[in-house]
Amino acid sequence: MELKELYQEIILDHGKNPRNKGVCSNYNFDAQAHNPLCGDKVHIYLNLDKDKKLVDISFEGEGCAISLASASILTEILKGKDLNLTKKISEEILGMIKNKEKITINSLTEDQITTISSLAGVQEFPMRVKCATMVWHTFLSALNKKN
Amino acid sequence: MELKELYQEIILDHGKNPRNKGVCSNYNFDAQAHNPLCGDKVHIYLNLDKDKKLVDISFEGEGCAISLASASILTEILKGKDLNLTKKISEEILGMIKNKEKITINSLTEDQITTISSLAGVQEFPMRVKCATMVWHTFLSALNKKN
Amino acid sequence: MEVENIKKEFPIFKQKINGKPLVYLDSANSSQKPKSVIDRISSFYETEFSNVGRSVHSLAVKATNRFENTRDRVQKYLNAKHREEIIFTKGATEAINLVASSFGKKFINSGDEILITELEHHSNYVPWHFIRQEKGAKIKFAEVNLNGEVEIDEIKKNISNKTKIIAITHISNVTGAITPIKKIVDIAQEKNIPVLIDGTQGAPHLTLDMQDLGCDFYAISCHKMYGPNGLGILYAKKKWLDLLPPYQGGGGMINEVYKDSISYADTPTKFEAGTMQTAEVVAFSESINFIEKIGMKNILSHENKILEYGLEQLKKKNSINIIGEPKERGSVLCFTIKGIHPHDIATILDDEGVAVRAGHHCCQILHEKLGLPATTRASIGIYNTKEDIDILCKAIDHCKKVFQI
Amino acid sequence: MEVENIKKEFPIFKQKINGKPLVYLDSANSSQKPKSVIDRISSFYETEFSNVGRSVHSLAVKATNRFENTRDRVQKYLNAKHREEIIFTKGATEAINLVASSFGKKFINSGDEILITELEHHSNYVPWHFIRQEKGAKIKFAEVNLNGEVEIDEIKKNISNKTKIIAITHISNVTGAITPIKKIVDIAQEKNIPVLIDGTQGAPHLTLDMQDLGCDFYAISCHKMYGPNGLGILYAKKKWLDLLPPYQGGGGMINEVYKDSISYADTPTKFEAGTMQTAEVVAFSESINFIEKIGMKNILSHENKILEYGLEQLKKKNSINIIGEPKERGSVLCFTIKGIHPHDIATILDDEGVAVRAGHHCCQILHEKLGLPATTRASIGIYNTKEDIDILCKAIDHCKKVFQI
Ligand SMILES: Cc1ncc(COP(=O)(O)O)c(C=O)c1O
Ligand SMILES: Cc1ncc(COP(=O)(O)O)c(C=O)c1O
Repeated sequence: MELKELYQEIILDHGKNPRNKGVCSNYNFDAQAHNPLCGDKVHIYLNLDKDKKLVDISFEGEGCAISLASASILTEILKGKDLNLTKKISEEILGMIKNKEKITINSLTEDQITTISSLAGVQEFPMRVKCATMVWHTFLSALNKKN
Repeated sequence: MELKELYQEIILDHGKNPRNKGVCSNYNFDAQAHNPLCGDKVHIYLNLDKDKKLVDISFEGEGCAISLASASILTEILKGKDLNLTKKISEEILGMIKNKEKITINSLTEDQITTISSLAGVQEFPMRVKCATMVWHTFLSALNKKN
Repeated sequence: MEVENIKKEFPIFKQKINGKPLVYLDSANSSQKPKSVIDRISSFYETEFSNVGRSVHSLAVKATNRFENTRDRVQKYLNAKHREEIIFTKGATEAINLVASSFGKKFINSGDEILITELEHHSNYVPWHFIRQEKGAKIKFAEVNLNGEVEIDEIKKNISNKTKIIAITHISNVTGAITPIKKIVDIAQEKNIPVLIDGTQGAPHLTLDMQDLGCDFYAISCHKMYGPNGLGILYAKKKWLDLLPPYQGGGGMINEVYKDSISYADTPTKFEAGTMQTAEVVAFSESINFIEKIGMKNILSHENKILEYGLEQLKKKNSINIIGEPKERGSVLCFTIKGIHPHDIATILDDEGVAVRAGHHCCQILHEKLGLPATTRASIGIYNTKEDIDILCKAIDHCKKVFQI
Repeated sequence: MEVENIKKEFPIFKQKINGKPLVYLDSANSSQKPKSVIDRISSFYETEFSNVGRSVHSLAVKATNRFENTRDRVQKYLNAKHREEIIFTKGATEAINLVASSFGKKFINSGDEILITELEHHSNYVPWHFIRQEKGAKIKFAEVNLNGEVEIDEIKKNISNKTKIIAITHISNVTGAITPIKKIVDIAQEKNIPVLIDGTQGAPHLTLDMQDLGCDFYAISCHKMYGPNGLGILYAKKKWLDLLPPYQGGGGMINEVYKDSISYADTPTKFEAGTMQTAEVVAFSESINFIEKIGMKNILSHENKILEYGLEQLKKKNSINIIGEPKERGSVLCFTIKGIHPHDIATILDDEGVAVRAGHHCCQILHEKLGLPATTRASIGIYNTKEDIDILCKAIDHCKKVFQI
């Protein structure tokens, strides 16, 4: 287990200065989740326009550095993308975190891939996996509510 | 543990041919007990006259050789005795079975002492102690009901 | 692993009982434990112990994984559809109490009927009695026939449109009768009645497949399956676990807790309040390993061989009355000897090193029906041999000698 | 036995955690087990195992004696008046559920009040919540003061003539506050209100004397007392046990069983349905031996020394906020570090071999009150040393380095 892998610079930065925190105006979908074991909470807000584009996204939440960073990274990566693409990205990232699968989507920039990969550090910390995954599941469930 | 001590001739005899079995006529006190672990049951009937003499005693019951023999011996030993003496005898016999105490009462015949002593065989068989003691407790509780 | 040498796996058989080798014929009461299971408890405490599911440190992570892995093992072993269908309890008794309480509170009302049988162990009657009292419900008893079995028609006859649940044993711990679960489940499903199986005697002696059996609830005691004491399993269909209210309240089973309201975790956590018997759960994986290494089929055919031989030998003795003559019998053999009380038999057998059980075996209703206050029971486990039966028979002869019969 | 060398008695300390010696500061969650306790479980299974209280053969007799001897040991240890006042349960959680259910069913009605406190662990709140829902009762929460204690006046204030029971923790597992039980019992007895003490944290760290404390119920988890998991104890005054209906139904707890009625055994058997966790009960005698060999007084003075040292060292760090400042504190030390979430702290400490717990410690009500979703808890056991505290402090410095604070 490598602590440095878990608390990479990117994670610490997103954890301390989370992007898109708050309730975005004009959100039309939202979902929340709670981990009773540790008390982590997240509430995610989406603005999906009629062309199924995610024009805005934000989150509110309480939690550890990993969970805040994961939420912040999610909003940063998905904002402005098409619905289908955001789903695919979310699923691939969950696959990466849980099953060490590779990211295959090629519409992401190298910077974005680096950012995403920083979340893979939890793989060796089983009790922390949920910290990283919860917000992605919450995002997907917000989309499901839509349908 | 000596099986021969447990199943002495006297015990086997009383177990097979229990004395004073049935409901004695004109009984004025009775009490019953039940051991839920093994299903043994005993019901004891007393006729105590106004001079506090136990003019008649009998029992009904189901159970192992030890419990039947103990009941049979009880009726045989106590019948015709004074209330106070029957109490003393019962308590001494319980002391003998449970705590290996000596019988000190001197109004018993040698034969009676031999008979009583045969009940001491359960001492080395802790799971069987209750078989031997239950009827004596039941007798004492019948007397208590009286008061 | 060879069945013939299996006694070697069980340290208890190094013991002498009253100077004689131990002949253990009390497995229906509790089975002995193989060394691998005993050692797993020690090694867990010595090198991996921590509380489960609560802390994030390394020991806790390891312990939690071991604990949850056992749930996966049990799921596979029972062929349950979901891992969430496996709840760890203190024993089969607690498992049945859980269902009677949670199901009873929600689904049983005044005048409703609970259908059980005359074969049931007190553990599959008393919890329903509580609900009878609380809710003003009724308990119907399907009767046993002369062979000591409950027939399908007897079940059918007792079902009414008020029947809310059927609770029945898989194998009787007295007559040994094996209940035709699948047929009962078929009948019940037609009428939308859930079925609880008391699998306490079934689980150690039958191949189990929950999806094939189709029952809604199945209760198991691990200590009769070569596993640790103080551990049981409740299998329940997920739809029920999602619907039922929690049974015990405490740490771990909650979602959010406020002063005026509480929401609960999802199953299985919802039903596992407080600190669990971690070491026992972890070690139960070794019991499954043990059973799978031999193979349930081999266990069954070995046990049946011993059982048949036992029946044959006991039937030869004309003073002996064997209780029940079911078409299908699972590994128990109850009998009486004319003129000797079962307790006296048990004591004299013990003097010969033979451990059996005497009494009503927590089946007073059945014993009442049989007109017997008590019986003597020899029950078979994987470690028993034909020689054990021979020693039993000789010891029975000794009983008769002591009692001069 | 010397306290200084006590780590040697605990095999777990041979483990390295992430290459570093294990510093176990999670005893309030579950304590580690001394070798004598672990070995007793094995030796029981290997040489003495049989089911308890049911068969009459030699193994069963021995096992039953060992089991019941532990009850005697516990009676003496707690200075209970009668051996029948000791009930073995799955844990403190089950013990409290038993009381809430059996007492609640019989004595709590619509509009009645149950008085608990904001300090309570979910195990001493959720079971009462069940009764609140079932009976339409009310739960009142005595509030904590700024030091994290519940004051006597706060208890007095909340008692009304509808109060049916007071349920309160002996030591808070978050603020460490020791509750003045005797005073509370005095007040309650004046009004004839029974008092249940959640002794889960009290039992491992205080000298216990039930007759002196005077409480009606006291719940214990053996796994926090250097004992096996899956075992707890309910002490209850005999008058209550005689009055209360049974909790679980099954084998062993009955007197007579008929199709239309059932009568129950006397206490303690009435409350011990089904096969018990025999090996754990037997091994718990060794836990008592262990504690008595050291002496509770010596345990206390050692633990207090470590606790004081820990407080002193942590207070020196100005980024650290210690939760609660009770006048009397028992062996737990909860803290937060500004800018680092407790879960991150726990993970980084673990990397240094230090096992602590992070979260709400099953006390959501209290954490809500404190305005903190989670805290980090270091808790002390007999095996901890000043060196452990030094390593904890260094590891905390490491946290700050990782988080660049
Ligand atoms: C104060 C308190 N009460 C109750 C409990 C519950 O104990 P258990 O989980 O052993 O049943 C705990 C431990 O988690 C506790 O600390
Ligand atoms: C048929 C049956 N049901 C239930 C039980 C109760 O199991 P336990 O005591 O392990 O909870 C037993 C065993 O005693 C049994 O034989």
